[in-house]
Amino acid sequence: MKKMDRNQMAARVARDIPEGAYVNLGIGLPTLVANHIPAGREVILHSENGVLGIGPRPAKGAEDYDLINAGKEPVTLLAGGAFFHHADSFGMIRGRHLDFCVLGAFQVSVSGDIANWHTGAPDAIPAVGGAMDLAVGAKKVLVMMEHLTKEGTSKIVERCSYPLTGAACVNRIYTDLAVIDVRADGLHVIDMAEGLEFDELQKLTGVPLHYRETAKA
Amino acid sequence: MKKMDRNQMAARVARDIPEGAYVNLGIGLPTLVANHIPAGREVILHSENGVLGIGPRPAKGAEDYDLINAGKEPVTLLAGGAFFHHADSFGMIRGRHLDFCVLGAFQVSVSGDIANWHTGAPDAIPAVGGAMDLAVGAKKVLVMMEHLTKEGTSKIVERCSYPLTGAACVNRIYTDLAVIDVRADGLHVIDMAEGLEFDELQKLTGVPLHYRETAKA
Amino acid sequence: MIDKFVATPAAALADVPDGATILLGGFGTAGLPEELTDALIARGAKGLTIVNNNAGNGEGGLAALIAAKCVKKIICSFPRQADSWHFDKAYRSGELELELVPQGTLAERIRAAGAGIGAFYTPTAFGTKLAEGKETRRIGDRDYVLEFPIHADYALIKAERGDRWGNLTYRMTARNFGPIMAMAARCTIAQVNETVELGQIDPEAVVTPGIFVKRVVKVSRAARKAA
Amino acid sequence: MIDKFVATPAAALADVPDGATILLGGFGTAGLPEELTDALIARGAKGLTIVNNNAGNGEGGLAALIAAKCVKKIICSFPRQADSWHFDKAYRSGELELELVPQGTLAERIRAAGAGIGAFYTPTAFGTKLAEGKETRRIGDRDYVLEFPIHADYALIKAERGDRWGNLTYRMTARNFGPIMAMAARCTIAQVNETVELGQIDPEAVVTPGIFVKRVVKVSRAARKAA
Repeated sequence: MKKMDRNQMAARVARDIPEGAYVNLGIGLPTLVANHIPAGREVILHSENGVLGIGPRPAKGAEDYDLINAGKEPVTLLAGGAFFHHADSFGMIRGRHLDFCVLGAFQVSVSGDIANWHTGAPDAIPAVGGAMDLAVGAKKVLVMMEHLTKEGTSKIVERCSYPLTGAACVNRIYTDLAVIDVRADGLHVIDMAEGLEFDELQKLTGVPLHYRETAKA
Repeated sequence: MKKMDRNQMAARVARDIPEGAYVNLGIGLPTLVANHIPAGREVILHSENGVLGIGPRPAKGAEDYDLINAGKEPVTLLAGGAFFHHADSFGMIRGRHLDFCVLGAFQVSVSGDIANWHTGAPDAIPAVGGAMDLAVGAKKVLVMMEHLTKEGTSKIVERCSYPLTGAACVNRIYTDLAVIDVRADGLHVIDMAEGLEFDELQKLTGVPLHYRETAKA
Repeated sequence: MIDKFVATPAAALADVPDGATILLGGFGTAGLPEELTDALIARGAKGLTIVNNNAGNGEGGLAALIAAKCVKKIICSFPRQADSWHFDKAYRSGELELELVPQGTLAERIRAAGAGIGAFYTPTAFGTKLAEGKETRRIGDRDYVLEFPIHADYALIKAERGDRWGNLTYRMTARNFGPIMAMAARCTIAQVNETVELGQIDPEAVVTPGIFVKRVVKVSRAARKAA
Repeated sequence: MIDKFVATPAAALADVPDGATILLGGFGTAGLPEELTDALIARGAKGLTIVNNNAGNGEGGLAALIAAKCVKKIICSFPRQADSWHFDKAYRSGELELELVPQGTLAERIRAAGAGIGAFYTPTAFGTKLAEGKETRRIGDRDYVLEFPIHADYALIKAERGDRWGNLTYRMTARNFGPIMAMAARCTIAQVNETVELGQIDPEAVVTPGIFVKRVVKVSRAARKAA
C-alpha cells in the first residue's frame, strides 16, 4: 500500500472542485489544493481577509505584503478579482455563498464534527481565526488531514476529544489513505490509496466504515 | 405678530447647524433648510438612499434620475461626496453617526414623542420610509412643522393621538411661531416669532411651556 | 470558462416559478431593473412576493407587475406615493397583502439574510405600531425590537457595469438596495448598462463581487432610450 | 472649512486616555497602522483594551504596545503565531486578559456597533467552547448564538488615500478591518499614504465615507521606508 503524499492529496481534492466554484482554502495543507486545479478550469479562490480571485504565488522579489492570504503569505490577484472588508468577507462565508471550504483538522467524528483549533492542553494559547465561521458557513466542508496521528491512532473518531470547531458540518474527508463521505447513516468510503484494501483501512480507522465497490469514484 | 414663513423657518433651523455637521433633511419642508445654510459654512447633507455630500438642485435640463434624494427629487453631488448602499446608509443613521436630522411632523409630545407617518385613519395607506430610523438614530432630532393644525389646534401635545414614529426622541421643535427645546423637565421656549408675546404663545399651545427672557437665543 | 452573461431578460428569468419571493432593486425608479421587471410580467409567474422599497410608480416597472396581477404580497417601506395608483387599488380591494417595514429595518433584514445572521435587535420602531407583537429587549440603556432576515428566491437588480464573473458596479444613487439584495437571494440576476472584460473593473471599486451574482444581462441605455 | 487633517500621529492621539478601548486595524501587518501604534506607545496611555485580529507580530506595532505594558486586555481571533512572543509572555504571566472571538463574529460585532444593532444571532461557534455561557436560539432549522456589539473609544486604522472630509480608500487586502472599525468608534483616526483634494476620490469608489472619520494623518510610504 502506498500512502498519498501531500501533493497527491491536494490533487485528489482539486479533482472534486468543479469549474465556477467559489472556494476557501484553509491555512497549511489545504493551501496546496490551489496548485492542482487543472489548467483551464476556472475556480475562484476566496480568502477571509477580504479577497476573491486569488492567483498564483508572486515571483520572488515581487511580494507585496498588502496582498496576502489568510495564512499571511503573499499572493497575487487574477483579473476579475475583488477586495472587500472583513464584515463583507464573513458575510460571504456565514451567508452560505462559498461552495467549498477545505480545512485541516485534528479530528473528525462520525457525525461530521470537526476539531481543528485547540488541542485542549491547559497551557496552550488558543487561536481560532476564521475556522468556526467556515465550518458553519460553506455549502460543503471538506477536510484534509492525515488519517493517523503520529502515534498511529485514527483521527476519524466516534466523538472528538479535542474542543470542537463546528458540529455536524463536515461533508467529506480526504486523508492520505482514503476519501470518505460523511452521511446521515455514517461514513462511506469513496476512494482509497493505491493498493489499500478496505479491510486494512477499516482496521486502521477507529470507527465503522461503509464501502461498496461500485461506489468507488 | 408675524408668523414665520417656510423660508424663515428654514433659515432659523439652518442657523443652528454648525460647520462640519452631518445632516439628513426629511422630505418636504425640511428640504428647504439646504437653501439657507450660510455660504462658506460646510455642512454635509445625507440622504438615506445612499449619498453623502448633496449639492444644490441641478439646472433645468441637467437632471439625472439616477442621482436623487429621499424625496426622489434630482440633486447634485459636491466634490467630496460618496455613494453607498442602503444597509450602509441606515448603518450611518441607526449607528448615531448623523449629527442632525430634520423631520416634519403631525404632532410632537411634551416628552419628545413624534408622530409623522400615519394619521391612523382606517382607510389610509400607511408609508413609513426612513422616518423611524432617523427618529431613533440621529444624535439630535429637530422637528419643523406649523405650530397649529388647519383647525387651529396645537400640534404640540401632551400625548400624540396619531401613531408614533419614535418615542422620546425629539430634541428641538421649530414652528412658524417659536423654537422650543424638549428637555427632561418639559418644553422650553428658545425663540419666538417677531412680535409674539409669550402669553399668547402659551395660549395657542396645548401644553405648559417654560420661558426665561435670558434664554432667548 | 465561467460565463454568467445571459442573452436576454426573458432567458434570465425563464425558471422563475409561481409563488417565488423576489427582491426587486430600486428606490423609486432609480435602480429599478425595468427590463427585468417587464420580462417577469411576460413570464407570467403569479402569486409572487415582492420586496422593494416602494410599491410601484405610474404605469411601468413594479406598478405594471401589480396591474398584471402577478403579486400576492409586497414587503416595502413606502407604498403610498402620488403615482402608486395600481398598488392603492389592489391593496384597497384586498387582493394584495402589505408588510410595512421601516426602511432601515428592511435594508438590514435583507443584509442579514445575505450575511447568515439569524436575527438582530434594532432600536428602530420600538414603541410604535410597527413593533406590535414583536419581541423586544433592553440592551444597555436602549430598547430594541427583534427582526428576522428576508431570504428570497431571486433578486432582480440594475447595475451599471458587469463582467462575466458577475462583478458589478452601480451608478450614483441607483446603487441603493442592489448590493444587499444581491447577497440575499438564491439566484441574483443583474441587468447592466455595459458589459466589460474581466479586469476592467478596478478590484478596489467592485461593489458587488461576482460570488453574489448568477446571471448578468446587458440592457444598454441606448436600447432602453429607443424603446 | 472642514479639515480633518492632523499634522502628526502624536497630535492625532493627544487625547487618548488611560483605560480606552481601541480598535486597531490590520490583519497581521497588512493594514496595521504602525506609526499610529508607535505614537500610542509614546503617548503612554495604560490599561488599554485592544481589539485586533491578532495579538502582535515580532517587535513592532501591537507587539511593541504589549511589550510596553500599555495593554490590559486583547479581544482577537488569532493570538497564537510563530512570532507572537510578546503576547505569549504577557498572557502566560497573567498580566494580559484575552477574549477569543471567532474572526467572523469579531467582524460582525464591530460592524454591529457601527450600525446601531443591539445584538445579533450568529450560527458561528454554536456547540463549541467559545459559545459556552452564551444565549442560544433555534431559528428555522439552525442554531444560533447571541452576540453583542464591540463599541470603542478610538479606532486607529491605515488607509491608502484620504481627503479633508475624511473619505478613505484602502490598498488591496490592507482594507480588512479598516472600514468596519471606522464605523464603530467614537473617534476614528486614519493614517494614510496619500492625501488628496476633495473630489479626487471617485464617489463610486469611496470605501469609508468621511462621516466615520474624525482625523486623518499622512504618513507617506516613502517616510516609512526611510524610517
